[in-house]
Amino acid sequence: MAEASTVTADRPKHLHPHFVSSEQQFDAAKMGMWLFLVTEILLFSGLFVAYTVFRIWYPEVFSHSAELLDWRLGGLNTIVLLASSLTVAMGVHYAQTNERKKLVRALILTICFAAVFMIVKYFEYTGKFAHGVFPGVNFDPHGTAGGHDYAAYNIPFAAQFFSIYFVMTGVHGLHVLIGIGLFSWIVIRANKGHFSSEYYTPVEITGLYWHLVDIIWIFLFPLLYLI
Amino acid sequence: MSADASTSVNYLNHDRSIKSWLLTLDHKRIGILYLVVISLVFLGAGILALFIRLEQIAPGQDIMGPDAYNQIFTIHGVLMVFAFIIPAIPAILGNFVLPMQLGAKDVAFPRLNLLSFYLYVGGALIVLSALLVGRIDGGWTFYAPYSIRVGDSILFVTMGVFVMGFSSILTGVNFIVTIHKMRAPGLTWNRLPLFVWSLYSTAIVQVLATPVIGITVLLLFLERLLGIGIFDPALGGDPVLFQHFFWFYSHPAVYVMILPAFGIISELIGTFSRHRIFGYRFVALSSIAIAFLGALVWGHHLFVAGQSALASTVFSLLTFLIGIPTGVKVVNWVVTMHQGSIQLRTPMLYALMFLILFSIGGFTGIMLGVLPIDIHLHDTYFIVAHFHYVMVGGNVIAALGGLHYWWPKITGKIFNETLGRIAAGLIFVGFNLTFFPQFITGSRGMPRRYYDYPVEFESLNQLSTYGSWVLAAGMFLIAGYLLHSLFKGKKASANPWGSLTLEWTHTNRLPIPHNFERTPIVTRGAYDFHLAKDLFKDEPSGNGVDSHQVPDLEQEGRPEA
Amino acid sequence: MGENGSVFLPEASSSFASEVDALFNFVLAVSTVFFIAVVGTMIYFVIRYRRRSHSFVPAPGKDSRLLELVSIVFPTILVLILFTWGFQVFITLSTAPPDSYEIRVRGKQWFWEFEYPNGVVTVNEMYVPLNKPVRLKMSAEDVLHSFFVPEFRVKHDVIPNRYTTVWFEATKAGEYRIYCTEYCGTQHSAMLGMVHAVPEAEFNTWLQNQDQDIPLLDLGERIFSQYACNACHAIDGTRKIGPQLNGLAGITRTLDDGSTVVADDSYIRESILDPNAKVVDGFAPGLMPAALGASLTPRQLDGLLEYIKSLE
Amino acid sequence: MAHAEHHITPKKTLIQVFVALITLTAITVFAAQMDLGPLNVPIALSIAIVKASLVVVIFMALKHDNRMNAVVFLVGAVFVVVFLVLTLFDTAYRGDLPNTVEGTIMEEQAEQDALRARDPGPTPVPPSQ
Repeated sequence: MAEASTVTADRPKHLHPHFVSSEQQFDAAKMGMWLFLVTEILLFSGLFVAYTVFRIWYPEVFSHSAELLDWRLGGLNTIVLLASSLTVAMGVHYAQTNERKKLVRALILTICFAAVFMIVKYFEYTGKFAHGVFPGVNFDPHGTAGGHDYAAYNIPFAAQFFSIYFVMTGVHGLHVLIGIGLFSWIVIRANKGHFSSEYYTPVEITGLYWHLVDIIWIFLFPLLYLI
Repeated sequence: MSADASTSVNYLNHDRSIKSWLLTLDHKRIGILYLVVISLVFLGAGILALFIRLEQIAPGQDIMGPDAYNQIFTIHGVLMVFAFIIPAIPAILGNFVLPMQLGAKDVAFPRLNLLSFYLYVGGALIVLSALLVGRIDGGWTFYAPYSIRVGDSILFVTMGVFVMGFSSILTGVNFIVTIHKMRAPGLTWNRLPLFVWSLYSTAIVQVLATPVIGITVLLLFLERLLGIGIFDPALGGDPVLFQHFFWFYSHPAVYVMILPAFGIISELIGTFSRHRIFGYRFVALSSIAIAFLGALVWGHHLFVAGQSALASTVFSLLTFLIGIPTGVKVVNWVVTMHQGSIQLRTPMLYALMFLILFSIGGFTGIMLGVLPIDIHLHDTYFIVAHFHYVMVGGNVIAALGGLHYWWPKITGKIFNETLGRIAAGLIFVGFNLTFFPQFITGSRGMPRRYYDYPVEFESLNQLSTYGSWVLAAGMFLIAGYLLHSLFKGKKASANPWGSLTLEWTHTNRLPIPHNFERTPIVTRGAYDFHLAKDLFKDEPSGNGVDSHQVPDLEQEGRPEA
Repeated sequence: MGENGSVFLPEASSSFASEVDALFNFVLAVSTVFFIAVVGTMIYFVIRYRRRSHSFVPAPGKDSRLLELVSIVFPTILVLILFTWGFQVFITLSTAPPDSYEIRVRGKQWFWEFEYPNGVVTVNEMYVPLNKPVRLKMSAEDVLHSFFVPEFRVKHDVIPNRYTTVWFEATKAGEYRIYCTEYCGTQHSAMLGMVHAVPEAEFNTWLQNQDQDIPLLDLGERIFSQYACNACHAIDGTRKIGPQLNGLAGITRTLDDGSTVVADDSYIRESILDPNAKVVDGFAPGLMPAALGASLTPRQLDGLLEYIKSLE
Repeated sequence: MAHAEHHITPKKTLIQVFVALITLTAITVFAAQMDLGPLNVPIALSIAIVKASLVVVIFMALKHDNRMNAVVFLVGAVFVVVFLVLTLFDTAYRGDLPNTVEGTIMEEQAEQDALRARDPGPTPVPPSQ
């Protein structure tokens, strides 16, 4: 596209043609991200509404079935995710202060925490599948493990609880995987020195996305595991 | 302004290669790409509507069996709602006009804008591919237990709707950030054209409501594939909960449809009565109010669906409250014309038709908000007539008005005025002949989505079918003379209607790729005609060749008198 | 409006139909008045302020706060009146009087099934007594349907796995069509039923001889399950409170006083009408209510007999 | 250049917030162990809201950010609450007027079977004509 408009000579490299200043571009990117985060919140709101509606209809079934979920694993996952939120915030801090080495280290740490979260999730899921606790119609808990007689949990509407549990944690897990993908791309670019205190928008935006994934888990953990 | 328009570089002729069109980042070209695809969708779904009316000409089997009829009205519904009316005004006219009205070079995220277009086209293709997979019936609302029992083709329809919803969200995000961050210097919120205000409130609804149809489609998928038992009554789920999820998106979606139409009507009435919009601040803020109140009223679709009486009462009250800002908008438009200088060009004809048809749609909406009346009228042809008066009489008529209004800026050509007026007449008569009889068959008890109907409704249905032919004739006439004007139309001036918004006053006949030589400095509101008297003093009469070019004093930034 | 409806409305033949019509016509009238006012002013302005010269630029109209306020407050008041009136009628529409005659309705893919308290089941034809509140307890078997009788101004969705109810009191005799107004598949438009509003006497006789046309055996089976005979008498050989009834025809039974009797028609008929006349050995007398036999019509008794004899 | 005046959250605050989040998690887990009856849900939710707002305000630096982003976030939260509350108006109050009946037929059948299994009861009186 022919650059028709007369522009000051020292136009920074990262500044897109249609923006006036990189300040305007930075603000635009952040507002765009916040709007996208709102759509994520509303996506999960559908699941929270389904959970609340069924919990109000069958409170004792839901709190009883929740005993099957191992809150220790859930707690560990919460701490892992909070830690990853910290390392992301530190990462943004280092990007702003031009400490490229520490930025890369912080981002790699975040990816590791996210991976740990997914591994814990994997064990939780396989533990349940082994005992027949599947989402949907093929839900027939059997066998005993960890002091729970699974067959006792085969009460009406328990299938709904576990379906909602699997859908919520599944969609959340998918978002964690997307987060891992994004961060690895950001780490590669950070390694190449693309980011500095002048231009660190991608780090900030991916950070915002990751904090939201953490917030969703902050609400998921008590609702599913504790109460 | 630069040299004579024919030789200068403009957004159409600066690069004619196919690649430059398909991978364009220019919001104007993306608007035209949308125009082409959406017109095809409108043509296809419109023809389906003609088949529906043809089948309803007499009771019993006329041209197709019940299965074919059920599929045709479903596809007509899905295409018209998700693929035509939601994207139509924001994607075509919004994309083309918004950055120019803000004095910006482009939308905030051009690449995202192109992605939205291809997501939209992809989504529409997925919906159409559902036809190859199998039969889809169940209406565009695909309610729970039926959409779980029916064949797998419903998965493709809902996946297509999900992808188009994504395109709608991204357009919404794009527009909000553009309006916030990319306004020209001097263009404060109170000087914004009302079309920008309406696109802003539309974008808010698109961003806040569309994700919920995403989660509804996902849960429907899982319901069908795994049987998670949330919506399926056979597994203990609740079909009314599906209706809550569906209508929490779909009612705000009808405000996505009507809000841009309000914006266009404000532009048309402002320009063609050359008068300041009466209560500008109220008309602007009522768009925002409708965007937020729109999310509180979805329950009026569930009055007879098995909802608790408390919920029905609360939703009925809230539905009334949202009628108020809409009603006041209509009053403000009419009062704007008071002591104006009204010129009945084709776009203005569509604005007047909008006021008539949308008022009927609005009043019947208030009628349906009353609980006992809705119990009698729900799911009858009265509802079909109501939403066609609001959607076709509202959105499509305003879209046609907008298309005619901005046609000279898009193509640089002016259409034949007399043909324009004839077509407007045909559309008005055809529309009323088609849908007013449906009010009567509906309130007399004829249910909607009926392949066959009892004999006593025959004469009214016949009348409605004849009306649909007149309406179709009007639409084809419009397509005819607009395409004709592309090739043989007279050259229009840069500001044929004498409007004050930036896309008319500060661009050439055909805007340059980045819209403005220098970013314009705005010194007055969008409708302060009394401050721009010099714009109108010398031009000759004649339709569309007179130019209302703003003298160059604007460029040096010297504020207006 | 008149009882036989208007251009817009079908006949009003249920108790609250006229209230709904009054509400409908009120809103219609008010809307038409406002509509004519708005469109009339618009057309007047278009003619009166037609653009005469191209260079004329009208002075900007001043924003009158008053008109703005009036156009907000006045519709709000009107709408609140409408809401409260509508709400009251909605309450009467939703609460069936306690003494209403209950009919069980089942919506299936593409026909209606009506079950009366005395077990009579009809398809697509529903007889209701005049001037007596009737309550329909409805549920669907497969997908969503919706029960709609325009003349009664009554409609409610019929949902699988959930009861929903409507009530009406027919005030005018006649036949009124029942529609299904929620899309339920290919034959959705063919799922039509008919309500016959008949005087109470005629209704009762219809209900009585409703048993005439169905075969004796089915009638017997229906009575057997309706009176829940198998709660005490097993039909699969197991022992319950009363003697088993399968394989009864023609065998000899020993009674508690030692005598034996052949289980022929008269023995079965007598045991139903006067259970304590012959008590089978090993079972306690006085448990089976005598009123049971008395409430059966002769044809129902024959039917029951046929059914019991048919059990092996 | 333009970024100079951007707010950089000091590392110390980030660590403090992290510690606060961990302690709050511990509190909510501890509170869940003791059965507080009806108080369980509100406590768990309020702790979660406090944790979430800590993350939003400090980790996501909404405090020093442009006002508009905070408005966007709050409007999103309000929409979620509206969606939840108005849906619960329906689902939690079904059967308030007799045109809808609370509970499902499946549950009613289950209750009747349970009743009948426990005690078959005397011979049923014939239903009235």
